[in-house]
Amino acid sequence: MLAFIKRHEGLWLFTRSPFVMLAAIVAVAIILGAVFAPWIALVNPYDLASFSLMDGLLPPVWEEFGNEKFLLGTDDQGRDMISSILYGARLSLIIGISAMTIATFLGVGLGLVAGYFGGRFDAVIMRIADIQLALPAILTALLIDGIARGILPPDMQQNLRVTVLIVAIALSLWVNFARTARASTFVQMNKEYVQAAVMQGQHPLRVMFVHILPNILGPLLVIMTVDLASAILLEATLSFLGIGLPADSPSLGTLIRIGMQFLLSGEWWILWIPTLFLVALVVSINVLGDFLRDVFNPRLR
Amino acid sequence: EAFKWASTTDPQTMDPHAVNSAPVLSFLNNIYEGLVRRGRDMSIEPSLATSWEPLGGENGWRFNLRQGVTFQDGSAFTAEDVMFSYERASNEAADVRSWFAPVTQVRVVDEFTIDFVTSAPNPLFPSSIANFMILDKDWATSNDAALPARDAENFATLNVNGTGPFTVATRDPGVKTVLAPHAGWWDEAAHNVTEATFTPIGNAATGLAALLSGEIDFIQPIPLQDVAQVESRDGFKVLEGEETRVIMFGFGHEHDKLLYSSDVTDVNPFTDPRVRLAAAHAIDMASIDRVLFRGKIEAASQLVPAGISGYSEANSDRPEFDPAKAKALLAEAGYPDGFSFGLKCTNDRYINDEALCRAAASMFAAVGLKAELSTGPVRDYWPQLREDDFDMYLLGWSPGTFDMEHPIRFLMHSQDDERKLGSWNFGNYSNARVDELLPMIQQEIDPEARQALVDEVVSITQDEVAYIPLYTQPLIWAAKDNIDLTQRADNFFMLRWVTVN
Amino acid sequence: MAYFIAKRLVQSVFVMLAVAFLAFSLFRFVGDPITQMTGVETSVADQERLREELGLNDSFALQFARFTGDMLKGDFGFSYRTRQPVAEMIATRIPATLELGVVALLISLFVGIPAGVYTALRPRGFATQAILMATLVGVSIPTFVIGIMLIFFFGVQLGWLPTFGRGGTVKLGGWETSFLTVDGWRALILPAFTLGVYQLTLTMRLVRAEMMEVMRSDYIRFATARGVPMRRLYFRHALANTMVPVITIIGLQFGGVIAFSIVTESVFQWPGMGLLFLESIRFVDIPVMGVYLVVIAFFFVVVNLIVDLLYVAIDPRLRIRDVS
Amino acid sequence: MLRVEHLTVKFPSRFGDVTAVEDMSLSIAPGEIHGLVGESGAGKSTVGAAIIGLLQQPGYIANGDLMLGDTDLRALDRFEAHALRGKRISMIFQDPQTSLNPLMKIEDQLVETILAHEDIPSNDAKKRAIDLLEEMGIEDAASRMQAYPHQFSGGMRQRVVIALALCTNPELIIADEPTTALDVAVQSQVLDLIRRLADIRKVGFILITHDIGVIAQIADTVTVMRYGKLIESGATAQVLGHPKHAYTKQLMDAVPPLDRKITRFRVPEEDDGLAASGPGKGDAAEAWLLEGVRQQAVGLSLQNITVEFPGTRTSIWHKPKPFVALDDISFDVQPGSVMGIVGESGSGKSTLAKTLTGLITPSSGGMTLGGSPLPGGKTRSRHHPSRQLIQMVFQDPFSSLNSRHRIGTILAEPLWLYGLVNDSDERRDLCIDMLSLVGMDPDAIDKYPHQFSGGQRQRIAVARALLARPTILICDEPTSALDVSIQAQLLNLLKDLQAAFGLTVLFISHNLSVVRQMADDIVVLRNGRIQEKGASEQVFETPEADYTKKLLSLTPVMPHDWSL
Ligand SMILES: Nc1ncnc2c1ncn2[C@@H]1O[C@H](COP(=O)(O)OP(=O)(O)OP(=O)(O)O)[C@@H](O)[C@H]1O
Ligand SMILES: Nc1ncnc2c1ncn2[C@@H]1O[C@H](COP(=O)(O)OP(=O)(O)OP(=O)(O)O)[C@@H](O)[C@H]1O
Ligand SMILES: [Mg+2]
Ligand SMILES: [Mg+2]
Ligand code: NI
Repeated sequence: MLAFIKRHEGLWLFTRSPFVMLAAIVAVAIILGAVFAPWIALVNPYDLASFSLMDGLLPPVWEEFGNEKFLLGTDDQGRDMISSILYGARLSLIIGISAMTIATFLGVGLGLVAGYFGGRFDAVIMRIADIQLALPAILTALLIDGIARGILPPDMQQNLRVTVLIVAIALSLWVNFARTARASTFVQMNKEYVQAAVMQGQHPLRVMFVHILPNILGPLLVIMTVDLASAILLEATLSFLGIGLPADSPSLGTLIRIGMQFLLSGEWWILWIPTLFLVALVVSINVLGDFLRDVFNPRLR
Repeated sequence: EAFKWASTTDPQTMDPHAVNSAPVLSFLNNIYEGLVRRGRDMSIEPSLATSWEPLGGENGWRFNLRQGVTFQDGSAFTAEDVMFSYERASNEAADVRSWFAPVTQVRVVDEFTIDFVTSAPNPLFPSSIANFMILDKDWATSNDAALPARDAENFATLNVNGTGPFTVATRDPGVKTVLAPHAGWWDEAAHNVTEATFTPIGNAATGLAALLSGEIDFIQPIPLQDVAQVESRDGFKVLEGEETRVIMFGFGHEHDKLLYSSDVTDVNPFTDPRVRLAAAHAIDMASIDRVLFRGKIEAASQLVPAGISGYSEANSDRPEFDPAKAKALLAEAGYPDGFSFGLKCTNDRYINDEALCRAAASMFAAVGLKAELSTGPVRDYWPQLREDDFDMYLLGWSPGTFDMEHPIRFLMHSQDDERKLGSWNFGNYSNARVDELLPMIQQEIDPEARQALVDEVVSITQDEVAYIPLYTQPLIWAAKDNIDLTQRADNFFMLRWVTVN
Repeated sequence: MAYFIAKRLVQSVFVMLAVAFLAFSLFRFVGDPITQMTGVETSVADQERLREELGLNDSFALQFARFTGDMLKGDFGFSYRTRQPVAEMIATRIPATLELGVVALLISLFVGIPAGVYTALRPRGFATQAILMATLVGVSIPTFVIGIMLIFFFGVQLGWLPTFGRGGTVKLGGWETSFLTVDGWRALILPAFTLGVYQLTLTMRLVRAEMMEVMRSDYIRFATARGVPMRRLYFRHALANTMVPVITIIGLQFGGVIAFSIVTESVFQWPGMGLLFLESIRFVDIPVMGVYLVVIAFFFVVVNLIVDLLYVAIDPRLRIRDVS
Repeated sequence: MLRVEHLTVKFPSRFGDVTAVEDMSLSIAPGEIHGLVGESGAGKSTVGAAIIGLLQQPGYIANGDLMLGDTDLRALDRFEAHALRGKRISMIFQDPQTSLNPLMKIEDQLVETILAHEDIPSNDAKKRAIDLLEEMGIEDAASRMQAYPHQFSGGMRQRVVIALALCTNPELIIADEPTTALDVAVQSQVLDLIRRLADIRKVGFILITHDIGVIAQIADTVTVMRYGKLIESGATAQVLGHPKHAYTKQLMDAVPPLDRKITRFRVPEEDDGLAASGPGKGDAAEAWLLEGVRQQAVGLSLQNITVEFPGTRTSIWHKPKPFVALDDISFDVQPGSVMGIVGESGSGKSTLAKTLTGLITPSSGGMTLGGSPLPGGKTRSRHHPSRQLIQMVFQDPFSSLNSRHRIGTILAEPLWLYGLVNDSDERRDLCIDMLSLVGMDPDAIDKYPHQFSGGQRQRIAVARALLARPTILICDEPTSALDVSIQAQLLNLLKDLQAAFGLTVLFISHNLSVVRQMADDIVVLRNGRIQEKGASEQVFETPEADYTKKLLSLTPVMPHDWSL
């Protein structure tokens, strides 16, 4: 075991950094909680019959009037905070991961093509990236939301909110991937193994995806983690600006937005517990991202 | 004394006839005046008209105008200005023209007398034009503002010249507006404000912080849940009152089937009054009051709150919270397991509107009425309601005339586009007797007879559960302790009643 | 070099046009302006007439042509909501946003760069770990939460700083600045810090990474080997060489700072473009939204041109090559 | 002057401390040039870094004494050590391209260094800098000093680097591979300069290099290192001319001589676990390669090939002048022969190779392969038979194998790509056998490239090329990244394979000695033009072109009588 760990530098470093391990544990715990939310959670915030307004505004169990049924208290709807957070984290992660995945595919695909073929392909793709950059993330999201609102019938809007958010966030993230993939591809293009493959007459797609892609995964993986974190935050921000998710299908961001109303009212748990969760999740992901960066760029150690 | 206050939205224009919205009318009431105005208790009192009486021989009213009134630029106020303002406000470019729908003719009798002729007897006319503000003819015409601006701004969008107690010193739209007292105001000033600064603050938490840090003296409104916080601090007070706005659920009465149901798709159960009554019995107003509104609301039994003229004392009971009865009623109507339907709500229009709907949906669910809740900003909401895109919806209604006739006209009479009746009766609740009673109420001069007619309408609509009235929306303002002000039920904030101690 | 700049200019024009097109075509789908412009009781016929008057029934191409043409003439149309000229509305808001953005940027640079240098030079120090941790938490808390927390702490609890608005401003020509009053500066601190936090951590981490990379380069090793004083080594040699990538990223991010000021402005009721934009979204005020987008893109393009010029200033290799 | 005794340097790692240098001793007198040779990883640079106190983190000196004159270098604190650097010990790095701060003028860099150690007016410092640059042979130094590093050529830059190292009159300069990145012509200038400085200024030099020729040419004394340990030390002529230690002998054997062609290098069999291809191993692969008519040797000829690259655009109006990388190149390669291509860096050697393999499109001219025309660049389809017939071995063993693929995957690629073997088990067997043929263990098949040394990887690269069953093999500097001993093994392998399979080989190198060992014919390139072509021995013995003569004379050689 120890020998195995020693042989893999990443693993070795991992076992040597308690902080990174803690982050990994937190991230994994939250992710597991989110995945298994339907089985763990006391109430289902989507199921209106499963909670009651009469349980509203109960504080966490250690406070006066706390109720041991609701360990972290309830919100103004009578929903158990733990359940809301688990479901909220679930939605946040779904949005974050989907957006990041779409952005990865889009960005890496375009970046590879731009880097591999260069010339006109490169010019066109990079101009598109420029335009995207000129519209910062938050604007892109507001825009996409606006279009969706404009062209979809209202009832579909409700059902497609999550999709719209995912698309909006993905669109604002892909440039990062494209630029990195392109730059790394340029570097790889000068490597002799790529020239060997091209010279042998291998198909460009094979060269791009079988040969180049695995070699540029390192930096991409780092961006993936960082962007996952920012996607989750962006979703929260959009919720704050009122174009996120509706309150009956809450993400962590929506929970915080709702909680903001209780900033001063004494029901601190409605705001701070989801905020704490969000921060813990995002910090963990960022710590893991930093760690990956270190592993992939030993020069920075 | 300098006075600073904040509210959530900036009046989008200074033109009193361009936009018919509460923030604009409320703000401009400090600058412009109408022929009549409302007192602290909402009663109608003389303003630019000293008195008025019904016209003899024809339908309509004669207004005797106040003499010696000057506009803020010093020019004198005469009947010509009223005539001009009428023409301007009833022009098709004006957003407020509906106020003058009953008016057929306006005549200047002499310099200080003017007649408004209406198509039918209209006892409520004087009180319906309390927000009809008068501007100076010469000022408007010489500044190319003879008509309200529609697509481009004009002089009156940013500048004012009213007869009211305050005038605009500087205006930075969306940022800051500074008002100064009008030295030549005809009435005696009950305020001691020398400069009033208005700032719109959209974010509730920021607004509250601004008050608590002492940067503003008064804010309107504050969120319900922060009342305790403000009250607990030294030097601040909360003003609580009831707005005249009643919040209610409406039904798609005329739909033959549900639009958003996953189980009942061939009929519309809400056409059955028993189902509507079941829904009413499912609502636990006490919990809503306690948790969502912290005990600050009054349950409503009809579409106007008590105290509004025409309020039906005889029908002041609302269906009590009784889930068992609700279930029984549903079973009786043929839905022992309930059914699912779509519930539409706003999320930025009424206090806690979204939370209310979620709570209601949860309560409905408890008796088997599975609401598919969809909430959205108000900008998308009205079009959806107009297109009949709902099974059940949330609506708040404030009687513009402070009389029961108003909701009957807009919400209970069957839709009649030509006569502009029932125009907000989205579900098209229709009862022949109610339709018959409305003109009678409108023309009945004798209060008691009129009340009997109104009682009948209320009783019919309660029996048929045309709407589920929920509660009267609370009004919550907060101010520093040293500020005296008057909270009027229409949520209008009048600077002329402010004193800074 | 002239060619380099010329090429960038052409690209910029292209980007601007594309954004204008996007702004225009996308916002055409956002809600119906007519329902917003008219009151609840306007008849359908009236609405239809207004639609015709505003040219909303014309073909898409025609409307876009009119839009760009007008824009080139400096005519940005009228707000649907306030009926003021959009150009004027935005112009009066630009100083607020720009000053906020610039101060945020300066904070991020003046704190971020030294912090980045420090943490790069002492990678194992306790202070470094603490700074890294703090910045990590800094980027992980949503901006709006930070803003509100600052307001309540410094504004309400301590009462040191204003909670909203710009405080006192002075008009300099057409530019309303808060740089010239104490009040203005006090009002700037919290929002600028809120907006700058994210940027600050980015700058710091970037400087740190670049600095660590540069510190290993041959010329730094060579400079160390010949005993160039440490201070000079760090700041003259190493830091200067980290600036090229740092400037690029900061340039790219500045557009983001301006855009993210939407959040900060809404929290602090800062009377800038972002607040206007949010209001416009609420009221479907299409002309304002469209112009805002174009203005943001314009900032982006200008900042990037400046960045390109800075490169040339910093890096002699980009100046005209005189081959020896 | 400098005394190093029992120096041990360790690098902590996750496998425990790695001893990079162990019990190393050496001493240098003023004016002495002390050569430090040994293969890559021997610890040469680490010794230099330990002396100047710039060991890479987390390395540390575990033991030993370092005395510079009377100063105990190990006793100094951080600040004293830094003050001493430049003042008394300086260092020169390998790559002049990266040793200078690109953002500062030469003048500033010189002046700041002088001022860092001496309290003199900056005008004096500037004057001194000018003098120094002129001493280094830079004309018009006063105005050239205003330039930035990128405005200097490589050789001039290395002079500036040396000037920088010298400007504070240090006693000792550690030169870590100062000429490795330079052309022979520039290299000889720099070496002359170093010799001169040692003689005139009495500066002591530690000259770290892997090039025995360089040491032979200028070092007074030499130390041979291996695995961090001192192998042999003494006067250059003595150590290199009459090596006592077996390793030194091996090293000397592996150095290709410039003045004659030897048939094979003498390489000990068991060296580095790289079993040379013995009898019985790789038979199947050999048979497979020899099978079929395809193995007819095929010639190659180029007619008037010109390659142009678009120049960098600097003006809005003028089209940039294209850069001509190859200018009107014509030559024939006889079937089954080895064609050597030599030329300094940038002469177009790699461009030529890439043109032949279709990676670059020539702007004019034609090529034929075995008599039939060979389309160039983009016009050559992916399925053109030449894709298989022409294979290439690249220069850099670290980048020519995809580090994310297993060796088996890399080797099998040509087999299925060209449809040579369709069964995957068969492919695997063949790959294993081919590995044996190039002298590798069969279990290499499931490993990743990073698990092999440079020499082993180059063997894998050769195996990959052979598995396409090529008739033409292009080797672009296949050994320039390798140590001499490993180079010798690889060259032996290539010679054997060429002889066995009758391959036509294009052998590219900047190293004349290596080319002489390999080539039958030779082409000398310079700035994209052919300077000379002809039979190899003839060119080496009686060069005609001035350029060839110059190259031959400048290449450092060992005195004739040293080579065993
Ligand atoms: N920073 C480091 N961390 C860990 N090990 C190192 C480090 N630097 C050098 N080493 C180890 O020290 C040994 C000697 O390295 P060194 O660089 O001195 O060799 P060298 O003789 O200069 O080789 P080359 O000719 O390739 O430059 C090597 O085995 C290497 O693995
Ligand atoms: N893709 C390219 N674009 C522009 N110029 C190029 C390109 N590839 C090579 N060159 C130029 O062509 C010339 C010849 O390069 P080439 O790589 O063939 O030289 P070489 O003889 O292989 O040198 P080395 O020994 O350094 O490998 C060089 O000046 C190089 O700068
Ligand atoms: Mg070395
Ligand atoms: Mg080459
Ligand atoms: Ni060499």
